[in-house]
Amino acid sequence: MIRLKQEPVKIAGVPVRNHLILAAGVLGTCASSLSRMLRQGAGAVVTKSIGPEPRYGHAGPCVVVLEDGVLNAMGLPNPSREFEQELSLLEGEPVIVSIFGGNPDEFYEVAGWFAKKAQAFELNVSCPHASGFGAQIGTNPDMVKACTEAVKEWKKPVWVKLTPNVTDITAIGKAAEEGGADAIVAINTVRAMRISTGLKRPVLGNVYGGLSGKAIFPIAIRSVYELYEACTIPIVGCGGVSSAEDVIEMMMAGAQGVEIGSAIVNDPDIFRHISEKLYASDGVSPKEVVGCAHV
Amino acid sequence: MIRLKQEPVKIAGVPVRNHLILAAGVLGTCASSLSRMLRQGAGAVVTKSIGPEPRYGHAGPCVVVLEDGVLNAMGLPNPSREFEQELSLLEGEPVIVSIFGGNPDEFYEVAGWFAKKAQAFELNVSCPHASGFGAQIGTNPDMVKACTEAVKEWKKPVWVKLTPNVTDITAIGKAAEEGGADAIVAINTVRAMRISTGLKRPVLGNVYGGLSGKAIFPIAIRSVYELYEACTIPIVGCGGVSSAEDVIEMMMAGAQGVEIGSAIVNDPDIFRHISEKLYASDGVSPKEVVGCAHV
Amino acid sequence: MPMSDGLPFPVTITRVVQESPNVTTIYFDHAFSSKHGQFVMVWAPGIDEIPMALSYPDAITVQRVGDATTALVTKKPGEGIGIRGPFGNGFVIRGKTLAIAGGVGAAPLLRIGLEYPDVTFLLGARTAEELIFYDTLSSACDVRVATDDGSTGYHGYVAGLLNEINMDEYETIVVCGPDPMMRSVLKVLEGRNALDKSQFSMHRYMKCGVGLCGSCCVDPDGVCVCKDGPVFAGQMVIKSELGKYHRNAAGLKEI
Amino acid sequence: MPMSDGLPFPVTITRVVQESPNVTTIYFDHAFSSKHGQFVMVWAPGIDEIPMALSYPDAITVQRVGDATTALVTKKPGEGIGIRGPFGNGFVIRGKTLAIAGGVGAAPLLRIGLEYPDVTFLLGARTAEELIFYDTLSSACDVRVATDDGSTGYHGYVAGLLNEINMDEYETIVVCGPDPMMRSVLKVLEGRNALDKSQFSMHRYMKCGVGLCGSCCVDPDGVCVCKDGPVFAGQMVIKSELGKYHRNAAGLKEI
Ligand SMILES: Cc1cc2nc3c(=O)[nH]c(=O)nc-3n(C[C@H](O)[C@H](O)[C@H](O)COP(=O)(O)OP(=O)(O)OC[C@H]3O[C@@H](n4cnc5c(N)ncnc54)[C@H](O)[C@@H]3O)c2cc1C
Ligand SMILES: Cc1cc2nc3c(=O)[nH]c(=O)nc-3n(C[C@H](O)[C@H](O)[C@H](O)COP(=O)(O)OP(=O)(O)OC[C@H]3O[C@@H](n4cnc5c(N)ncnc54)[C@H](O)[C@@H]3O)c2cc1C
Ligand SMILES: Cc1cc2nc3c(=O)[nH]c(=O)nc-3n(C[C@H](O)[C@H](O)[C@H](O)COP(=O)(O)O)c2cc1C
Ligand SMILES: Cc1cc2nc3c(=O)[nH]c(=O)nc-3n(C[C@H](O)[C@H](O)[C@H](O)COP(=O)(O)O)c2cc1C
Ligand code: FES
Ligand code: FES
Repeated sequence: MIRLKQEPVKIAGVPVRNHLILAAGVLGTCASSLSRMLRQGAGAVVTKSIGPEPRYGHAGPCVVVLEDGVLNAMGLPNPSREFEQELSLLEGEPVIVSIFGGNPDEFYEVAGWFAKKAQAFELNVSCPHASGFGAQIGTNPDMVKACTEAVKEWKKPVWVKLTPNVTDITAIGKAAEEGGADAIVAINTVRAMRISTGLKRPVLGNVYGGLSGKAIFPIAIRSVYELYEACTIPIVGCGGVSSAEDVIEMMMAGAQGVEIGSAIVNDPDIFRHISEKLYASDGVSPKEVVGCAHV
Repeated sequence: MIRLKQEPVKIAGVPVRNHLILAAGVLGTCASSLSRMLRQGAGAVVTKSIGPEPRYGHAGPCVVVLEDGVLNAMGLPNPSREFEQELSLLEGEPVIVSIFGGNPDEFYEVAGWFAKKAQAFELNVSCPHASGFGAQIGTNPDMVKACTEAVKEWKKPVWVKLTPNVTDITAIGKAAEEGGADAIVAINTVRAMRISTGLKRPVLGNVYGGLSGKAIFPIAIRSVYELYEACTIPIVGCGGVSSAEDVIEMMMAGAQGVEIGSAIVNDPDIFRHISEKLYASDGVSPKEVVGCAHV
Repeated sequence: MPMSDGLPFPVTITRVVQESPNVTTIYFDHAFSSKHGQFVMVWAPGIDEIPMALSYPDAITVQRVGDATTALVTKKPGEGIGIRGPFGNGFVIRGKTLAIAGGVGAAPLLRIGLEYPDVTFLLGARTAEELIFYDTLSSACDVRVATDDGSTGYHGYVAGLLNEINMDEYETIVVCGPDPMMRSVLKVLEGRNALDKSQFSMHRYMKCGVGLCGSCCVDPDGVCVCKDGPVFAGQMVIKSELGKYHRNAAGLKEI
Repeated sequence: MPMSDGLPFPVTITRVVQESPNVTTIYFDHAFSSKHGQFVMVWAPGIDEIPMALSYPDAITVQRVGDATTALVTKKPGEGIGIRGPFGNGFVIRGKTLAIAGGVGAAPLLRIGLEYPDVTFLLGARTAEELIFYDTLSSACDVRVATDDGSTGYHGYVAGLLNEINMDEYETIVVCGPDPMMRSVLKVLEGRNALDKSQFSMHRYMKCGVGLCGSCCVDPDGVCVCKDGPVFAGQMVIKSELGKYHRNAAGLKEI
């Protein structure tokens, strides 16, 4: 396998310690768990998505672990503005704050709370199971553009995280780019559900949820590849990454870095384990790898 | 696990021998392989999708088998009208002819060749990797409606097979229903791809392909469940079914029967094996199961 | 019928036993093998999914406090619930063991008292009426009781019972109960140099149970109660947020 | 470096050996363990993926007939190709064995001639020039040659060599070559009551290699050459379409 040289990394203006970033919503509500992930080797962390009001999330079950992935319908639980306190404990660390709102004004407002402390914002316009938020915005190019523009007013790097649950993900990617996004993150979870045949009802409290993990890796690779062909801003790959090989594959598809979420379930030390295999002093420059599969 | 009573089954006007149907494109180009599947216990078979002209398909690799699914970009290879010969050998058997075209006229023309011999038509408006066909039609509700209407003129049961690669699958389901479809089949493969990190290029000859098998089961369940809420015509579930338990889960989501494709790779005798577990003389009536998870 | 994947395992309730006015043991038709101290996520269909100890391999013991627990304690034999897990680590029992339980915190400790040869069980409750597992436990081990109102046993908090205990006799100390109770026990153990042989079962708001969602994380180390716990060494717990604050379902700190 | 999933395994070409004007053996840097008669799908990047026997554990022997085979035979050491498989069943060799090869059909039989103690190898080609593997094989077993033009060995089709063979001596007969050649061998074997000990390696248009796409199906039983074969009993092959027609990439019948 190709290995990468260890060199200072910047992704879309954000300095990160390596190419492996903790994905939004995974161990992302407390400063303590976020810094634990950094200690365990994450190059940067994305926080839980923070919104305009505290939310307690959907009724359980919220998560089921499948053989080849994870199904979740958390429902965007978050402490809203109070999250500022947590952020104070992370000053100087590579922390990207994920935010959501129901319209551009809410995005602007929430971003404002963290504008001093965030290294960058990631806009969650892609959660497939929170009504009025997430994918309900992220399937509409105009809304995506407007929300991106609103957050860009805070003059911080803005990453826009896309949903694969659209007919054409490149249309949404281009809207983010037009709105001034510094990077695109692809992908959020794929709308999905399971039924308990024993109890004759959907397993998730919210009925519908999002699929992540290995099952969606080929969908994530495809999305990154399509976006790389259609857009010019950097792309961060996300979805089903669980090995150094997967990271290389994402980068070859066009990603400058990757986010990792569900793989934590099987290996809480995943960042260290991937880094050990991914980097080598005689490795190649990431520049030679990013997008090299485009023929 | 719940077991089903063995009783005569009709799905949307089509008499089938049991609830397990061979999915389109799997061992579906020859009469001999189709009748082999019937001998091995399939309740009915859907043929390879047949189009207005012979097609030789995409360059290889056309298929890669993943740990939890299959990625394919066959490119709709098919013998076109000459397939009539094959059909003659299947007279009296429960054969559903899958067809595709680039517009309603082509759908009408192709259907006409088989109108005497097919028990029903399945419209492939959902293949995610054949330009000008499949999903390029199936993401447009007006086209779906028009193609359905065109084929309905032959006065045969028409099943319309949907792609999950849309923002809202229910909009397409409703279009099929308005066009006079007798049933909806959900889902075709999910647009996806993989890259060979060793050879630094996409693995599929066509770059993009469709994901099937276990990986997409939660997406298929979600699609069937959504369609059951939105439409009134029968639904046939497809995507990742590989066990009797999966069949029950699909039926609880709202499917009257299921189609099975990729599972053949790991078990060519899958139809017999599922039937043995699914049916019992003291089983419940399928009517009690279909859609029972809707709460 | 094991379901594939990690979907909730459907079980049918076979028996419901009232342990106290507020606490009910619910037996079902499947025994789960688990380590003492592990927990399961219990799905009350249509309501919620909540963490619970397995008081027996085939039972949970539920204190009614809100929606989900009410739904569970009012279930009848024949009804179904779903079980995910068991999850988490578990207690490690060595030698003579002191179990300290407050309220329904007795549930994860119960089988330790029943199955190990040399256990002293300190059982605390608010009143005599609310005491659970007393009869079962006293036939198996040395049980000492404390009630807040003095209606039976020692009058006061269960931590008070520790005065009459010679810590040196015990190789293992296991504790489960409300946060303030565990904090007072921590203080006593620290004062009597017994912290290093103690294990505490913590509870925090849990949504996933598998170390993913972060709702059960504990300051300052950011460990997950569901995955790194629920059982932690006293040495770690004493430095934690326990008894000072915890986070609710939204991640807001509460006292 | 094994890739996860069944993605093509990337190998680097180490050596290219011209066997005849039209046939080239391509060695690579990885040995695949396979049963003799199994095949792999060989990916010529940017061109196509085609079925090939492994003539050696780390080599394929390619006859140039079109795009993909041309791409392969013109590759240089250091270049990469992808390998999926091995797939299919394989020959079952018992006792004294007669191998009958036509043209590049010798590839899947080669190692049988090299590795088994008691093999008679009938090697057919159009001309002396096109004969492959002769030297290698003759150092290991009893090789008899036929050429269509008589430029070496027996003058005529390889089936003609069967006249000088005493079928009763052989426990196993393995055959691979063009369809018409295999059909003539079938006739001879049938006439001499040797069909039941024969195995034929068939070839059909293959796209998936794993029994899914149906492009390699054979009438009248609808078996897949890639999964149920490529090696079939002579008894089955004689009743099949072989030598009468086959289907092309579109599923159209061709003669
Ligand atoms: C590892 C562990 C083991 C437990 N074992 C037992 C047991 O054996 N018996 C028992 O009666 N109780 C046990 N609990 C506590 C039990 O989970 C809560 O009492 C229950 O979740 C309350 O749910 P509710 O809907 O009835 O109450 P709600 O009205 O929703 O909430 C009441 C209070 O219960 C707590 N709570 C609610 N939901 C959760 C949740 N998802 N996770 C954690 N706490 C929650 C919160 O403190 C909340 O303020 C355990 C908790 C944990 C973490
Ligand atoms: C099980 C099996 C093992 C084989 N082993 C060898 C071998 O060891 N050495 C060797 O030289 N050849 C072997 N072949 C034949 C080889 O696969 C074809 O010659 C090759 O695919 C031609 O590809 P092309 O692009 O060069 O030719 P094209 O110009 O594409 O086609 C030329 C002819 O080759 C055949 N062909 C083309 N593509 C395929 C395909 N995907 N599958 C099957 N046949 C095809 C068709 O008959 C076609 O008419 C084997 C075939 C099979 C089925
Ligand atoms: C439990 C859980 C919670 C998540 N919460 C969020 C969230 O708050 N915001 C967000 O943008 N994505 C959220 N996601 C999506 C992930 O960030 C990621 O996009 C997705 O899981 C795919 O990556 P993975 O396969 O590596 O997990 C969540 C995923 C999971 C499993
Ligand atoms: C090799 C292959 C070929 C396929 N060809 C077709 C086709 O011609 N027409 C069609 O409608 N669907 C086709 N499909 C899609 C399947 O019919 C089915 O919708 C999909 O594979 C999901 O079901 P599964 O997970 O059971 O395979 C094909 C799938 C595979 C794997
Ligand atoms: S409950 Fe989700 S991390 Fe512990
Ligand atoms: S090559 Fe696809 S079934 Fe044989």
